[in-house]
Amino acid sequence: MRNNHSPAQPGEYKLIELLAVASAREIQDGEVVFAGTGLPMLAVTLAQKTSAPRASIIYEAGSMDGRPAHLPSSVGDARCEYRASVSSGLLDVFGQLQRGVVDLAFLGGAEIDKYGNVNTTVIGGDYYNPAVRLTGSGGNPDINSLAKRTVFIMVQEKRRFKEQVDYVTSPGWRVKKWPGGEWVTRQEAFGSVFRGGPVAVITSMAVFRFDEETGEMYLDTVHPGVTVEDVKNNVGFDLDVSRCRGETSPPTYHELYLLRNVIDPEGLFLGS
Amino acid sequence: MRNNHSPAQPGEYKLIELLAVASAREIQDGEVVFAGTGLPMLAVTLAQKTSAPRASIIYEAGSMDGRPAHLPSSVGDARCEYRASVSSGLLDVFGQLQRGVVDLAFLGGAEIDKYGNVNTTVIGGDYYNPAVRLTGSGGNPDINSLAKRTVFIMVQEKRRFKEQVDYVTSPGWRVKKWPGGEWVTRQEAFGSVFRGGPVAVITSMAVFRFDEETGEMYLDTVHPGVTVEDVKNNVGFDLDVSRCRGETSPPTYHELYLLRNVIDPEGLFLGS
Amino acid sequence: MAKNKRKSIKEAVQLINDGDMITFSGFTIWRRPMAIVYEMVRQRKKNLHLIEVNSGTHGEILIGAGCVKVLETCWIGHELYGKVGANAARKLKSGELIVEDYSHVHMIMRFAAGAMGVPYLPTRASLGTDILNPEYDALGKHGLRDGSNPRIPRRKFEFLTDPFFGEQGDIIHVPAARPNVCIAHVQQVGEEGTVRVYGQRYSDAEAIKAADKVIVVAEEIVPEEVIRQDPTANLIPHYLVDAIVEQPWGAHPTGCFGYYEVDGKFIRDFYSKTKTQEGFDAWAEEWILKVNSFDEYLYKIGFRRLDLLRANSSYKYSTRVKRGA
Amino acid sequence: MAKNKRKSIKEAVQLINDGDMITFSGFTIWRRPMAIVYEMVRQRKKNLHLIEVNSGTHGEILIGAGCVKVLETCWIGHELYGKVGANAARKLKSGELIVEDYSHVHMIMRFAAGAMGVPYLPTRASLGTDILNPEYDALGKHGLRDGSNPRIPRRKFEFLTDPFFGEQGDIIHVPAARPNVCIAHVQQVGEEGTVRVYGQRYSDAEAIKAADKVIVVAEEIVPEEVIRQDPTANLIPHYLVDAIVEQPWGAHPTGCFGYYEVDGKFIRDFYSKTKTQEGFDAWAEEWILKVNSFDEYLYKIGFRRLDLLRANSSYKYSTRVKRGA
Repeated sequence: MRNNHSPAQPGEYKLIELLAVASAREIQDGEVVFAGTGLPMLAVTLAQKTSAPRASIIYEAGSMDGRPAHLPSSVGDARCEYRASVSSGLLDVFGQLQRGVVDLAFLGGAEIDKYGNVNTTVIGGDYYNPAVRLTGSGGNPDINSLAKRTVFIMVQEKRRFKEQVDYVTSPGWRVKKWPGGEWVTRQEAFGSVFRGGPVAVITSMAVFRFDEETGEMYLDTVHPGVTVEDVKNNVGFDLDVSRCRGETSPPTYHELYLLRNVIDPEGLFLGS
Repeated sequence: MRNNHSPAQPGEYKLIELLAVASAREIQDGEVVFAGTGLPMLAVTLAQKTSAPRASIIYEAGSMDGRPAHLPSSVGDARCEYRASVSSGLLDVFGQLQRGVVDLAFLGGAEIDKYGNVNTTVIGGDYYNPAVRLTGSGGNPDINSLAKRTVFIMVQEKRRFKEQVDYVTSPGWRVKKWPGGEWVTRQEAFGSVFRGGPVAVITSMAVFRFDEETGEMYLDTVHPGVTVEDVKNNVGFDLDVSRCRGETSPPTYHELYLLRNVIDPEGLFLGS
Repeated sequence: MAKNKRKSIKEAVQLINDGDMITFSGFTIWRRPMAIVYEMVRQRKKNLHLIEVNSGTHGEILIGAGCVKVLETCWIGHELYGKVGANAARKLKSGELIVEDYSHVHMIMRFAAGAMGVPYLPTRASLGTDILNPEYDALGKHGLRDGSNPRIPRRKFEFLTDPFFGEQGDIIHVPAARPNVCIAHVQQVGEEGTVRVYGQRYSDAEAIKAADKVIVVAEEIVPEEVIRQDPTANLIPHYLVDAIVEQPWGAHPTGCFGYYEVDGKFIRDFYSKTKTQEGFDAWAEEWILKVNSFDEYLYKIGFRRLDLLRANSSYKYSTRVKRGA
Repeated sequence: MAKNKRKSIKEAVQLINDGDMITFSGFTIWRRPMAIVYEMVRQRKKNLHLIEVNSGTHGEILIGAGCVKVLETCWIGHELYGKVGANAARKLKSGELIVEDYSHVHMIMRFAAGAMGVPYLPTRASLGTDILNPEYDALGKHGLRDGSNPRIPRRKFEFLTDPFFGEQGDIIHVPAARPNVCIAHVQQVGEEGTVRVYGQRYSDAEAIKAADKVIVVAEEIVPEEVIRQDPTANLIPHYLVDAIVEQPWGAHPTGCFGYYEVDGKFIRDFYSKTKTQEGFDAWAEEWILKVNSFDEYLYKIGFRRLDLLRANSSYKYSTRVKRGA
């Protein structure tokens, strides 16, 4: 029998709603989550209203566990602070992050490689004269370095899923150890302060995870209506699809109701 | 003609009132002063009400430029914060100190040597088994290290004015460079961050200053009623008295009025 | 009692010298000192070295106008209203701008070091990234780490290990940020200079304390005795502030907690029009050079728009402006 | 929503283990968690390692009662009401207590390092002093820097130079403070654990964040939704707090901004009576061991005295208690 908690059917939800729900499911109750603007906000708020009521959210600009009455448009927004536990500043929240308080982080990226190295700095050409200059790192590498788990949310395109990214902005499971530049495992690079790393990449087509031994990305689930072949055609490296568990669970009607009517009724991120 | 601004006569003021006035005269208008409990509070408040209305005071526990309605009994006291510019905490005020914001500091000590090294830690015996264990450093060495000028306020006794103090808690003009322990000038020890050091020692008998070349203490003025010989008898090292300028200026009637009736009417430090 | 620190916007901007290292209050598109930034363009400041935890619309304007030689930051963009810093990207590619990349934690630690008066601070953030790649040391590449400018550190990073707890893995030392000037936009300043910030304080305290000279623009100058009634709510003591300016709406189009919303439409318009230099020049002509003062600018924005942006006094943000796509 | 963190004083003290490294809120004789300290004596905690920016009456009580093996601090005394820490001095001389001297800046930087998750911080404070004398490394002298206790650093200090700005002179690295437990007395805590401190915040934020376990005693537990109406006034987010206890007057005889004054007479009496171990034991018998609870203690202090100490609601301190000599 169909009820509020039944899965919605393809066509009844938007891609972004699926991504929000898939992201929300990464959050365990009671966790401290570090999130940026956009989809992560939808995901955390959704989780707080469903499976993880005791999850707390830290925003980069300085607010801790806000309970926004209206969806913030960025982490610097006054809306982040509404009914927060504490509102202070960058040094406080990044100090807590470095201290090891953060369980899970949601981040984005323009490019990713099979070890989960992410680029948000320069694409093409030379570092000093790139084809495309992006925003730079922001807090992406810091949060990814210091949280226990990281989930990346990205657009799936072949040019974005590369054998090697043009610039490692944010560290994956195999990274370069500077100043020498030799490739080492993330565990080696971080030593005693290794806490974990990327656990999932949620894209417009699929959910990927990382092999615990090799640190290589593999296909976990494909979104409803997407085939494994579609995904392979949109990945620029040799992808392990042998462990694909099937389809990404779609949103339930209740989740869609919350997203559309309670969390983002203005259509700030969901659109109109 | 005698008026409010005439000097009071011996017998008309207490020693502590003389010390408060002598200390207040070290403060220039507009300076940022770091002060501890007791006499320094009297001095700064007096200066603010007379010659240095734009002087600001930082207290170690975290208040900046408070304008107490009642004299604080310690730097942690709520009275320090009354009408302060900012009230925060230790990291803020000591960060400002290290950044170079503080012009002048008032400090105390149990022992001092001729280079202005001060001891507030252990006296007699061994460091690990001392005859007398004192409070430890507090902020004394930090403030003295990082302010541009320091004034020590002390009791004058032969056993306190020593050739060498038992433990250098707070650095004078010749100090040990650790971990080696070789004696060097203060300028050498502090290098690029050298900002100054002890400029005066105000005691129960006299005011002392330091030679700019040798860093050695010399007698500047004796308090009214005290002779140079008295001072020499209460100093445990060979004291240069050749530059003595005469008597320490006594309080004026106006200053005494302020101290007794406006600044410390409860007799917290002045006594009853 | 205190000396008079009040300045006009014009006078305040005259305190900034060509070649200065500059930082700002705020975060991305929030609480940026825009009134000052516009006047800096009008006064044609040159060869500035911007150093910020992150940059935003204000940085894009200064860069587009050719005021900036170096940008040290972790990020430049306009959040929802413009994905990248297109002016910075263009000037980087043309060789007019040097961009030095650090991470967010690196930058906040750099400012904390500057604020605390130490030459560096240690961190563990962003190990394994190309931010640490010695080939990507832009100031070094341009020969600016020779010690001739005392504010530019001789190295971008240093790597150490922990001798205290036997922890494995590198520790990164990041050099202090030591700007000449911090320009801050805040909600309130007392007549003597005591600063109060409402809402998230971003990296304002560190930016202000790290700088040698501090210019504070406030929505309101308030009586010092009133702002001192709750000193725990104040951020910066008066003696650290050199100049104060009263300029309501002075952070527009960026947002100001408790006072007004980000003007996303305005920023999006800036972003879409200034991807080329010609586009920037036309925009600057219209919104900065042909406008003689910030008051004139506000008149051009118009009361209706400003009033829509005005914050609800309980929520601290506007509930009336249309956001969304 | 949050799990219930409320505990009784007895239960809260059971969270502290013998041998733990402990730190506290407050400053000298202000806002110390005395209700917990008394109960720690009653529960006969042993071999504690106190680490604090400065200590005070609370430290003297724990040390006098034989609960403490190591004291790392910059100061111990009772301000106006007792010039030195006589119990610490006595136990140091008898060899029962190890005292490790750092300066005030060293200690606050040690806590800041602990709070920020780095193994050390750099400072320039207290160069040239015997605090840096390697002979005066008490933990080293007692063989405690062998790495077997992961919370005790292997070195007391390290000396470095600045590679960034070419500054001359040593930089001192001080090791992080990494206590097992922070016990804080504050004015208000929300039901979920959000901490609000009124007045000077001393080193509370750093002490709490550096510790693995946090016990907060508050004058009042207040509704979480009320304390969240002004999050900029809050100091510590709820998720960092493990246990909350409501205990009015819980900092007596130390002072609590906005609530009550230091009880100087009580502290002076403690100081004068506890210079010998016999004196301490008699005092502890009277004020701790024969008193079963903090409520009984308050009854013994008496309403008249407490009411005199009560703060004036505008001044935030008592205007009725007689201070002075």
